[in-house]
Amino acid sequence: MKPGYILKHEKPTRVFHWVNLIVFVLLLLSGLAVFNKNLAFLAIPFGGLKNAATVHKYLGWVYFIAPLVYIALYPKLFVKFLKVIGNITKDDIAWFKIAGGYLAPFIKGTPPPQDKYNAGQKSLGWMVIGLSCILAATGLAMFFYASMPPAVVRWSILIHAAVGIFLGCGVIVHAYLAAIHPVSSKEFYTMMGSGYIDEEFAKGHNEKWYKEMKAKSSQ
Amino acid sequence: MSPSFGRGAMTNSIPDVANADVIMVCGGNPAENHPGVARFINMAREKGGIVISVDPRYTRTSVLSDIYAPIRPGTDIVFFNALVNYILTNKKYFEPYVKNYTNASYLLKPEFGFKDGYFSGWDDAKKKYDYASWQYQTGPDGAPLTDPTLQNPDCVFQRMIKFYARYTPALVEKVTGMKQDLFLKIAAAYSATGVPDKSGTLLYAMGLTQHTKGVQNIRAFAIVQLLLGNMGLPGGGVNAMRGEANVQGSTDAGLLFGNLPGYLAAPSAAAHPNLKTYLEKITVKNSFAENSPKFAVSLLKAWWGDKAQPENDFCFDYLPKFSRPHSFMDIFDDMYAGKIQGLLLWGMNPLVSGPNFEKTAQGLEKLDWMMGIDLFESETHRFWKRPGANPKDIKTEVFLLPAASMVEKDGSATNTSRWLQMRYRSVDPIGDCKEDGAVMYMLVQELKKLYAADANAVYPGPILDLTWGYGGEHYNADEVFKEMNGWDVKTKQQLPGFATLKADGSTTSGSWIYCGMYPPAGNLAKRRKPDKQGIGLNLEWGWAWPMNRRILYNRASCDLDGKPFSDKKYLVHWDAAGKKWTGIDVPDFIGTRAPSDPLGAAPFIMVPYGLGRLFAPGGMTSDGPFPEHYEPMESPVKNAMGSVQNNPLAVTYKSDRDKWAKTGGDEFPYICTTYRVAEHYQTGNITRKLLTTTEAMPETFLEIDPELAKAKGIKNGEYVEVSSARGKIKVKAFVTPRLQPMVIDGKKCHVVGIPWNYGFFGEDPAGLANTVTSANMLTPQAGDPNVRIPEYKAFMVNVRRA
Amino acid sequence: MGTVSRRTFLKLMAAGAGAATVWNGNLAVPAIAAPRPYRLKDTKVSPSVCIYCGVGCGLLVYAKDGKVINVEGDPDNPNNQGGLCGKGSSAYEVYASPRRLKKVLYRAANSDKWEEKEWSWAIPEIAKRIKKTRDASFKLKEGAVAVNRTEALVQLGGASHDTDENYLLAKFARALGIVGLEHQARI
Amino acid sequence: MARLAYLFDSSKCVGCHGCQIACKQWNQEKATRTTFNGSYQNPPALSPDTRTIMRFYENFEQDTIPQLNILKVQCYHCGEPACVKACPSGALSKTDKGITAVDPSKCIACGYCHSACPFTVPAIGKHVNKCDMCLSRTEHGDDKQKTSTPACVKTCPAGALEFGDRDALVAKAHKRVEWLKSRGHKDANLYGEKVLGGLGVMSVLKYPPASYGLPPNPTMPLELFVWKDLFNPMGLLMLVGAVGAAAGHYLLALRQSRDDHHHHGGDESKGKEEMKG
Repeated sequence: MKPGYILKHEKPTRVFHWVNLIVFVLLLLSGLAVFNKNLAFLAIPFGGLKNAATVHKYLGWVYFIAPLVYIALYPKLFVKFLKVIGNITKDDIAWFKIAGGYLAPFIKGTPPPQDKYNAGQKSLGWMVIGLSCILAATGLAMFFYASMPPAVVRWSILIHAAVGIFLGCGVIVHAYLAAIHPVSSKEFYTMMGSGYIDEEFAKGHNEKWYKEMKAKSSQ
Repeated sequence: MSPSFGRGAMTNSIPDVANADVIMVCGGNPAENHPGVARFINMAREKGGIVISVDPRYTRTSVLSDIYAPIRPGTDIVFFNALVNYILTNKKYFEPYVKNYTNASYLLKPEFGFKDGYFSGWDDAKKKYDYASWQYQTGPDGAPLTDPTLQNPDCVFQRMIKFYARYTPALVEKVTGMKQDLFLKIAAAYSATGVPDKSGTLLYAMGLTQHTKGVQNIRAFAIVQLLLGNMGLPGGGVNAMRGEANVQGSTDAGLLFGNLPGYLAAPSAAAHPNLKTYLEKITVKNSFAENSPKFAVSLLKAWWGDKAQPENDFCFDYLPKFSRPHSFMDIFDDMYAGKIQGLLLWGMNPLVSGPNFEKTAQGLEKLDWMMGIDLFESETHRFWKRPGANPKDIKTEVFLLPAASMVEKDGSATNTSRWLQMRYRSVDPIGDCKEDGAVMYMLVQELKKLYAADANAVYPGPILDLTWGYGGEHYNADEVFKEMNGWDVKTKQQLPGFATLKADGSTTSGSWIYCGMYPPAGNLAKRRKPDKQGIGLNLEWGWAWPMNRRILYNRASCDLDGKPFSDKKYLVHWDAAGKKWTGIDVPDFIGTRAPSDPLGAAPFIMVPYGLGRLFAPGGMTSDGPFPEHYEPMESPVKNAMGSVQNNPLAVTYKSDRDKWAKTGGDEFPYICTTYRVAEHYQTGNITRKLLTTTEAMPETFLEIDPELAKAKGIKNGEYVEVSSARGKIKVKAFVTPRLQPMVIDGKKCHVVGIPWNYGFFGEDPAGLANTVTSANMLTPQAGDPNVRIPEYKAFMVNVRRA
Repeated sequence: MGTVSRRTFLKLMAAGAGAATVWNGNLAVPAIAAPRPYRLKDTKVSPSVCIYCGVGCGLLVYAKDGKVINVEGDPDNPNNQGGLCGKGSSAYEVYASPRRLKKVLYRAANSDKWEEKEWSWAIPEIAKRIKKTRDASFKLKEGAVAVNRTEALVQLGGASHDTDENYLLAKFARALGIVGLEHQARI
Repeated sequence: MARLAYLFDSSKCVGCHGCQIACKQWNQEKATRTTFNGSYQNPPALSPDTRTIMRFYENFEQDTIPQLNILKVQCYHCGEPACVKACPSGALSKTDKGITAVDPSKCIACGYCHSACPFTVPAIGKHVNKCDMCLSRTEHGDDKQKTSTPACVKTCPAGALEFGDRDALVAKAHKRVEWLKSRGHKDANLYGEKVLGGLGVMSVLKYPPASYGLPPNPTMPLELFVWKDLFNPMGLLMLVGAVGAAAGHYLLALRQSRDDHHHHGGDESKGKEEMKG
């Protein structure tokens, strides 16, 4: 353990996040390529639209099954995660009111202390869970289109695309904040790398959680 | 048909169906079994024609019909006879035609009569008719006496009125299950063709013939056609649709025990001990058949060439003479009795197509050897491997030879309307396949060698002296056609037609009816000029026997003076200036015989005195000069016509495998009929080996009406067990409203139907491989007394959930 | 950003913009898209007649390099005017079916299998059996009448052969003294 | 170029399966394994190996006369084809003669066309398969041997199929409907004259379309418009918006962080470098 650092994400979580990330990005790219002719160029890295579509179809299954595997193998971690994102407090609402401070100088204010995940991340968590379920359901309908009522499939296509794009936008923002944003991308390595985070940063961004952890370790 | 008109072949042609004003489809299902006809049915309808479909099942042909009427299998005679009665009582017949072109005016012997289900002359002890009373009264010259006014109570016409009076519309409903009003609708529609400018045709196939009274079924309708004057007209005729590509050609060639090529009688020991009696017997005075000796001698000359000389009766003794019938069923009865050792099987699958499957199979086990040649291995070829058989116990040796297909050889097929059309060799046969002609050549050469080498060979003459060349192993069909047509022995010139044949041995002709197809100008079957404007006669497309005549008896389309009855139905006319018959068809008549000549107004030239036979004299149809209804051998009801239940002369067999259901019995209460489906051909030996056709109709089924299905708790697509007195099979049920229960004589009867295209060896669905699903597990060996065709179309079964 | 880093991604975006032109060119709707080439170019066409029912529908057989590649209806033939039913449409498959018999097969007495043989073996063997059966059962006379027949040897079939072959079948059988001679017209 | 079409006349059809088998034959498609399923209809549905089938409907008419309604089913070559609209890859297209053509090499097997089609016609295996009116024949065939007509039309032994200029066929079809009415088929109708921009395969029916399993009034599905005409551009905008917003914000945040002289600035750039690796 590096001094001054604190473990934020366990290894399984990190691996799962990686898997999910890769799969989602591939799904998003291939999905977008199929979605709109103007985005067809996105299929080039896949070697063409046909491959993109094939990748999308079968990777969709990975996207569908991977969380289930994670949940099945590490139910405790998952429950913990749910508890954290399920714990919506006044601070979270306050955080949202000032958009986490990210929209300064347009919306000014100091973000209130946050949990392990800030309010934005919490809401993204819910978004990912909820919308992924919709994506999975509609995706399954599309996968088994031949044995589904065509109208169900048609609506599924529509919903799948809408939800996919919406989630895609969410993930783009998330990725931006986590990986590109000059400040918050500090956390990037936590999830994508060793799992440890600078105590200072944690104190600043996830104050509540930091305190909790400190309390635990001092027991 | 032959007893009515003189020839047995389809009178008109397939394209000619389009010229009909009313088309009666009864005992046939052209849409499924001859789909090519559907185009012409549609064309006829578009021109205003009416289509009547009479069938126990609402078939895919019925889809094209204007009137559909269900009928109980095996009761067609009642329907047709009632039609005759309707025509007679309502005077719908075409009077000049009936008077002049039929034997309506002939006087019958007063002792001829009909009583209690039997015609006069029945000998109950011998179970035979004495035909002496089935004759005309004749004058001193042997010609029949006539009453042109048709009033004499002994004339055929008056006798008919009396005989047919029993066949009322009420009887139709009682026996056939066809509602009276429906019958009257049909009768009105069909009899409307009894005018000069309208014609009606009958399209039929095995639905009429495969009965113990098959010939009488056809007779019954032929009589309708004669009364309405529908013979010899475009869009008329009695049209037997042949089920196989060349069943016409093979019948023409005499591949039946009683025939030589060209429908010359095969000699029998009793009737034809020598050439002289043979020639006498085949000569029919006052008809074109008085030329038969010329045809017979030319045939012998063609077969045994220079060896056939007047001194040795042209090798007449080389022809085998039979002493008893050897029809299909007789052969298999003999085989089952162990009387047959060798079988030569050319492209046929009798195990599936013959009645009483198990009897056939066990008959095959008793052979010493069998030679088969075919495109595909059939059920018959592998009968020793059939489900339930142990090959180790079966001694029969089997040789199976691979045949060339229709694209791998030259040759010709004669279609149902007597047209010869050529096939050409497109590619060489695949694998080791060979043309049948080449195989025969090799066999004949080998046999000649064997017989020449063996001093003790029995009667080697017919084989050693047989002429056989035909290009040898490089089989040349044209050589065969040349021989069938014939040539002048001296000049070796091909003959222009059968009128030039001689009885003195100076001409040859292997098959006189084909004489004229290969004149010096070449093979006329090769012609390919379709007739796009006319009425579809197509005189320059291929060649039709006889002498390229497309519509038989077309002289009958003209009045006594040789003027067409109607310009709308014009075919030929007498050209008084040119002193010859001429027209758009080749006249089926003696070309220069003027209408005023004796027999100049006798259109049915193969019949003595040339008149169509409403009454078939002298036991020519052994079971009656008029058609009388008898119940099928197996029936749910007693014969409503009288005490005689079945055709008294029906052919039956007596082996331990010939078992019968009791009339009206509970054990087998449902009427069953067999048929074919559009997707499979006959026994399916070809189509069940092909993937596309099998995909479209993968397995057999039993068609059953919804009411019976409900009563038995049978759901569509479920397995049922169908059983008859002969056997049982498990097949899927096809519950369909296209079949409906019918009320027969106050009793509700259910008809079920099963296609017979299936066996046990093909591209069957998984789980069905090696399961016998042949409808002929159920069918009886019973036959018509005249032509010994089996009764496939009406027998009794039971059905239960399997 | 996982497998594709931001910069690579941006690069790809730029490349994609260029490629998109080409790509869109591919996407443009073609006037005609013939997915399968026309197979009958440079084929030898010969007429034939369908082997199924008695209507006598004309066939056109298309062959290339010694192989039949297609069979369809003959539009000139008055009987079918180019049409063919379900069975007739399978004519090509009759020629090409892998189930076609290609070799002479022989099943010995009491054997449970076929053996492949040559014609040069089969023809003499069959001829020997014909002769044996015929000679053993041949009847010269019945009473005073020369009947010259065998009832122990029968011949069946013919309706699926050519007319010329039918004639030969009749001639062949009668010359052997066969009286049990039948074909499909009877059933 | 005038629009090509073909006309199916159910009152002439006898359901012999000729068209179905000829289609397989010409297009060299595999025959599948089937079993009897309570009808003459087999294979039971269109599939990647089957472009056309005959459908059989058995009904009663006035309780006594059974009905056997036969319909040839294949791509109807709509004037306004939903499948082409739905197809994301350009595998489906409309030719200038009005034929809905297929380019299997472009197909991505997404199945959108299958569900978009009002008749659920296109079937997808490795790629989409459906009737293309035998383009290879109609484009290159020999008129004399009629290899320039689609295989099914040529083979129909009953003359129930006709191929040619659509306007001429419509006129012909109306005559047939009149004729059927004169024969007592009150409900005779021509199916597909106007719907969906006019079908390229029209059917003369003896009974109402529903007796043949046909939707009486097929339309382009509304969802397809929402998806293709509304959501497709909107979604694109949203995405571009999201990416743009992120980029904009980045610039903004960058300036802000510079202004703030945030002490984590250096680490941040280091992190980014690592990420790239």
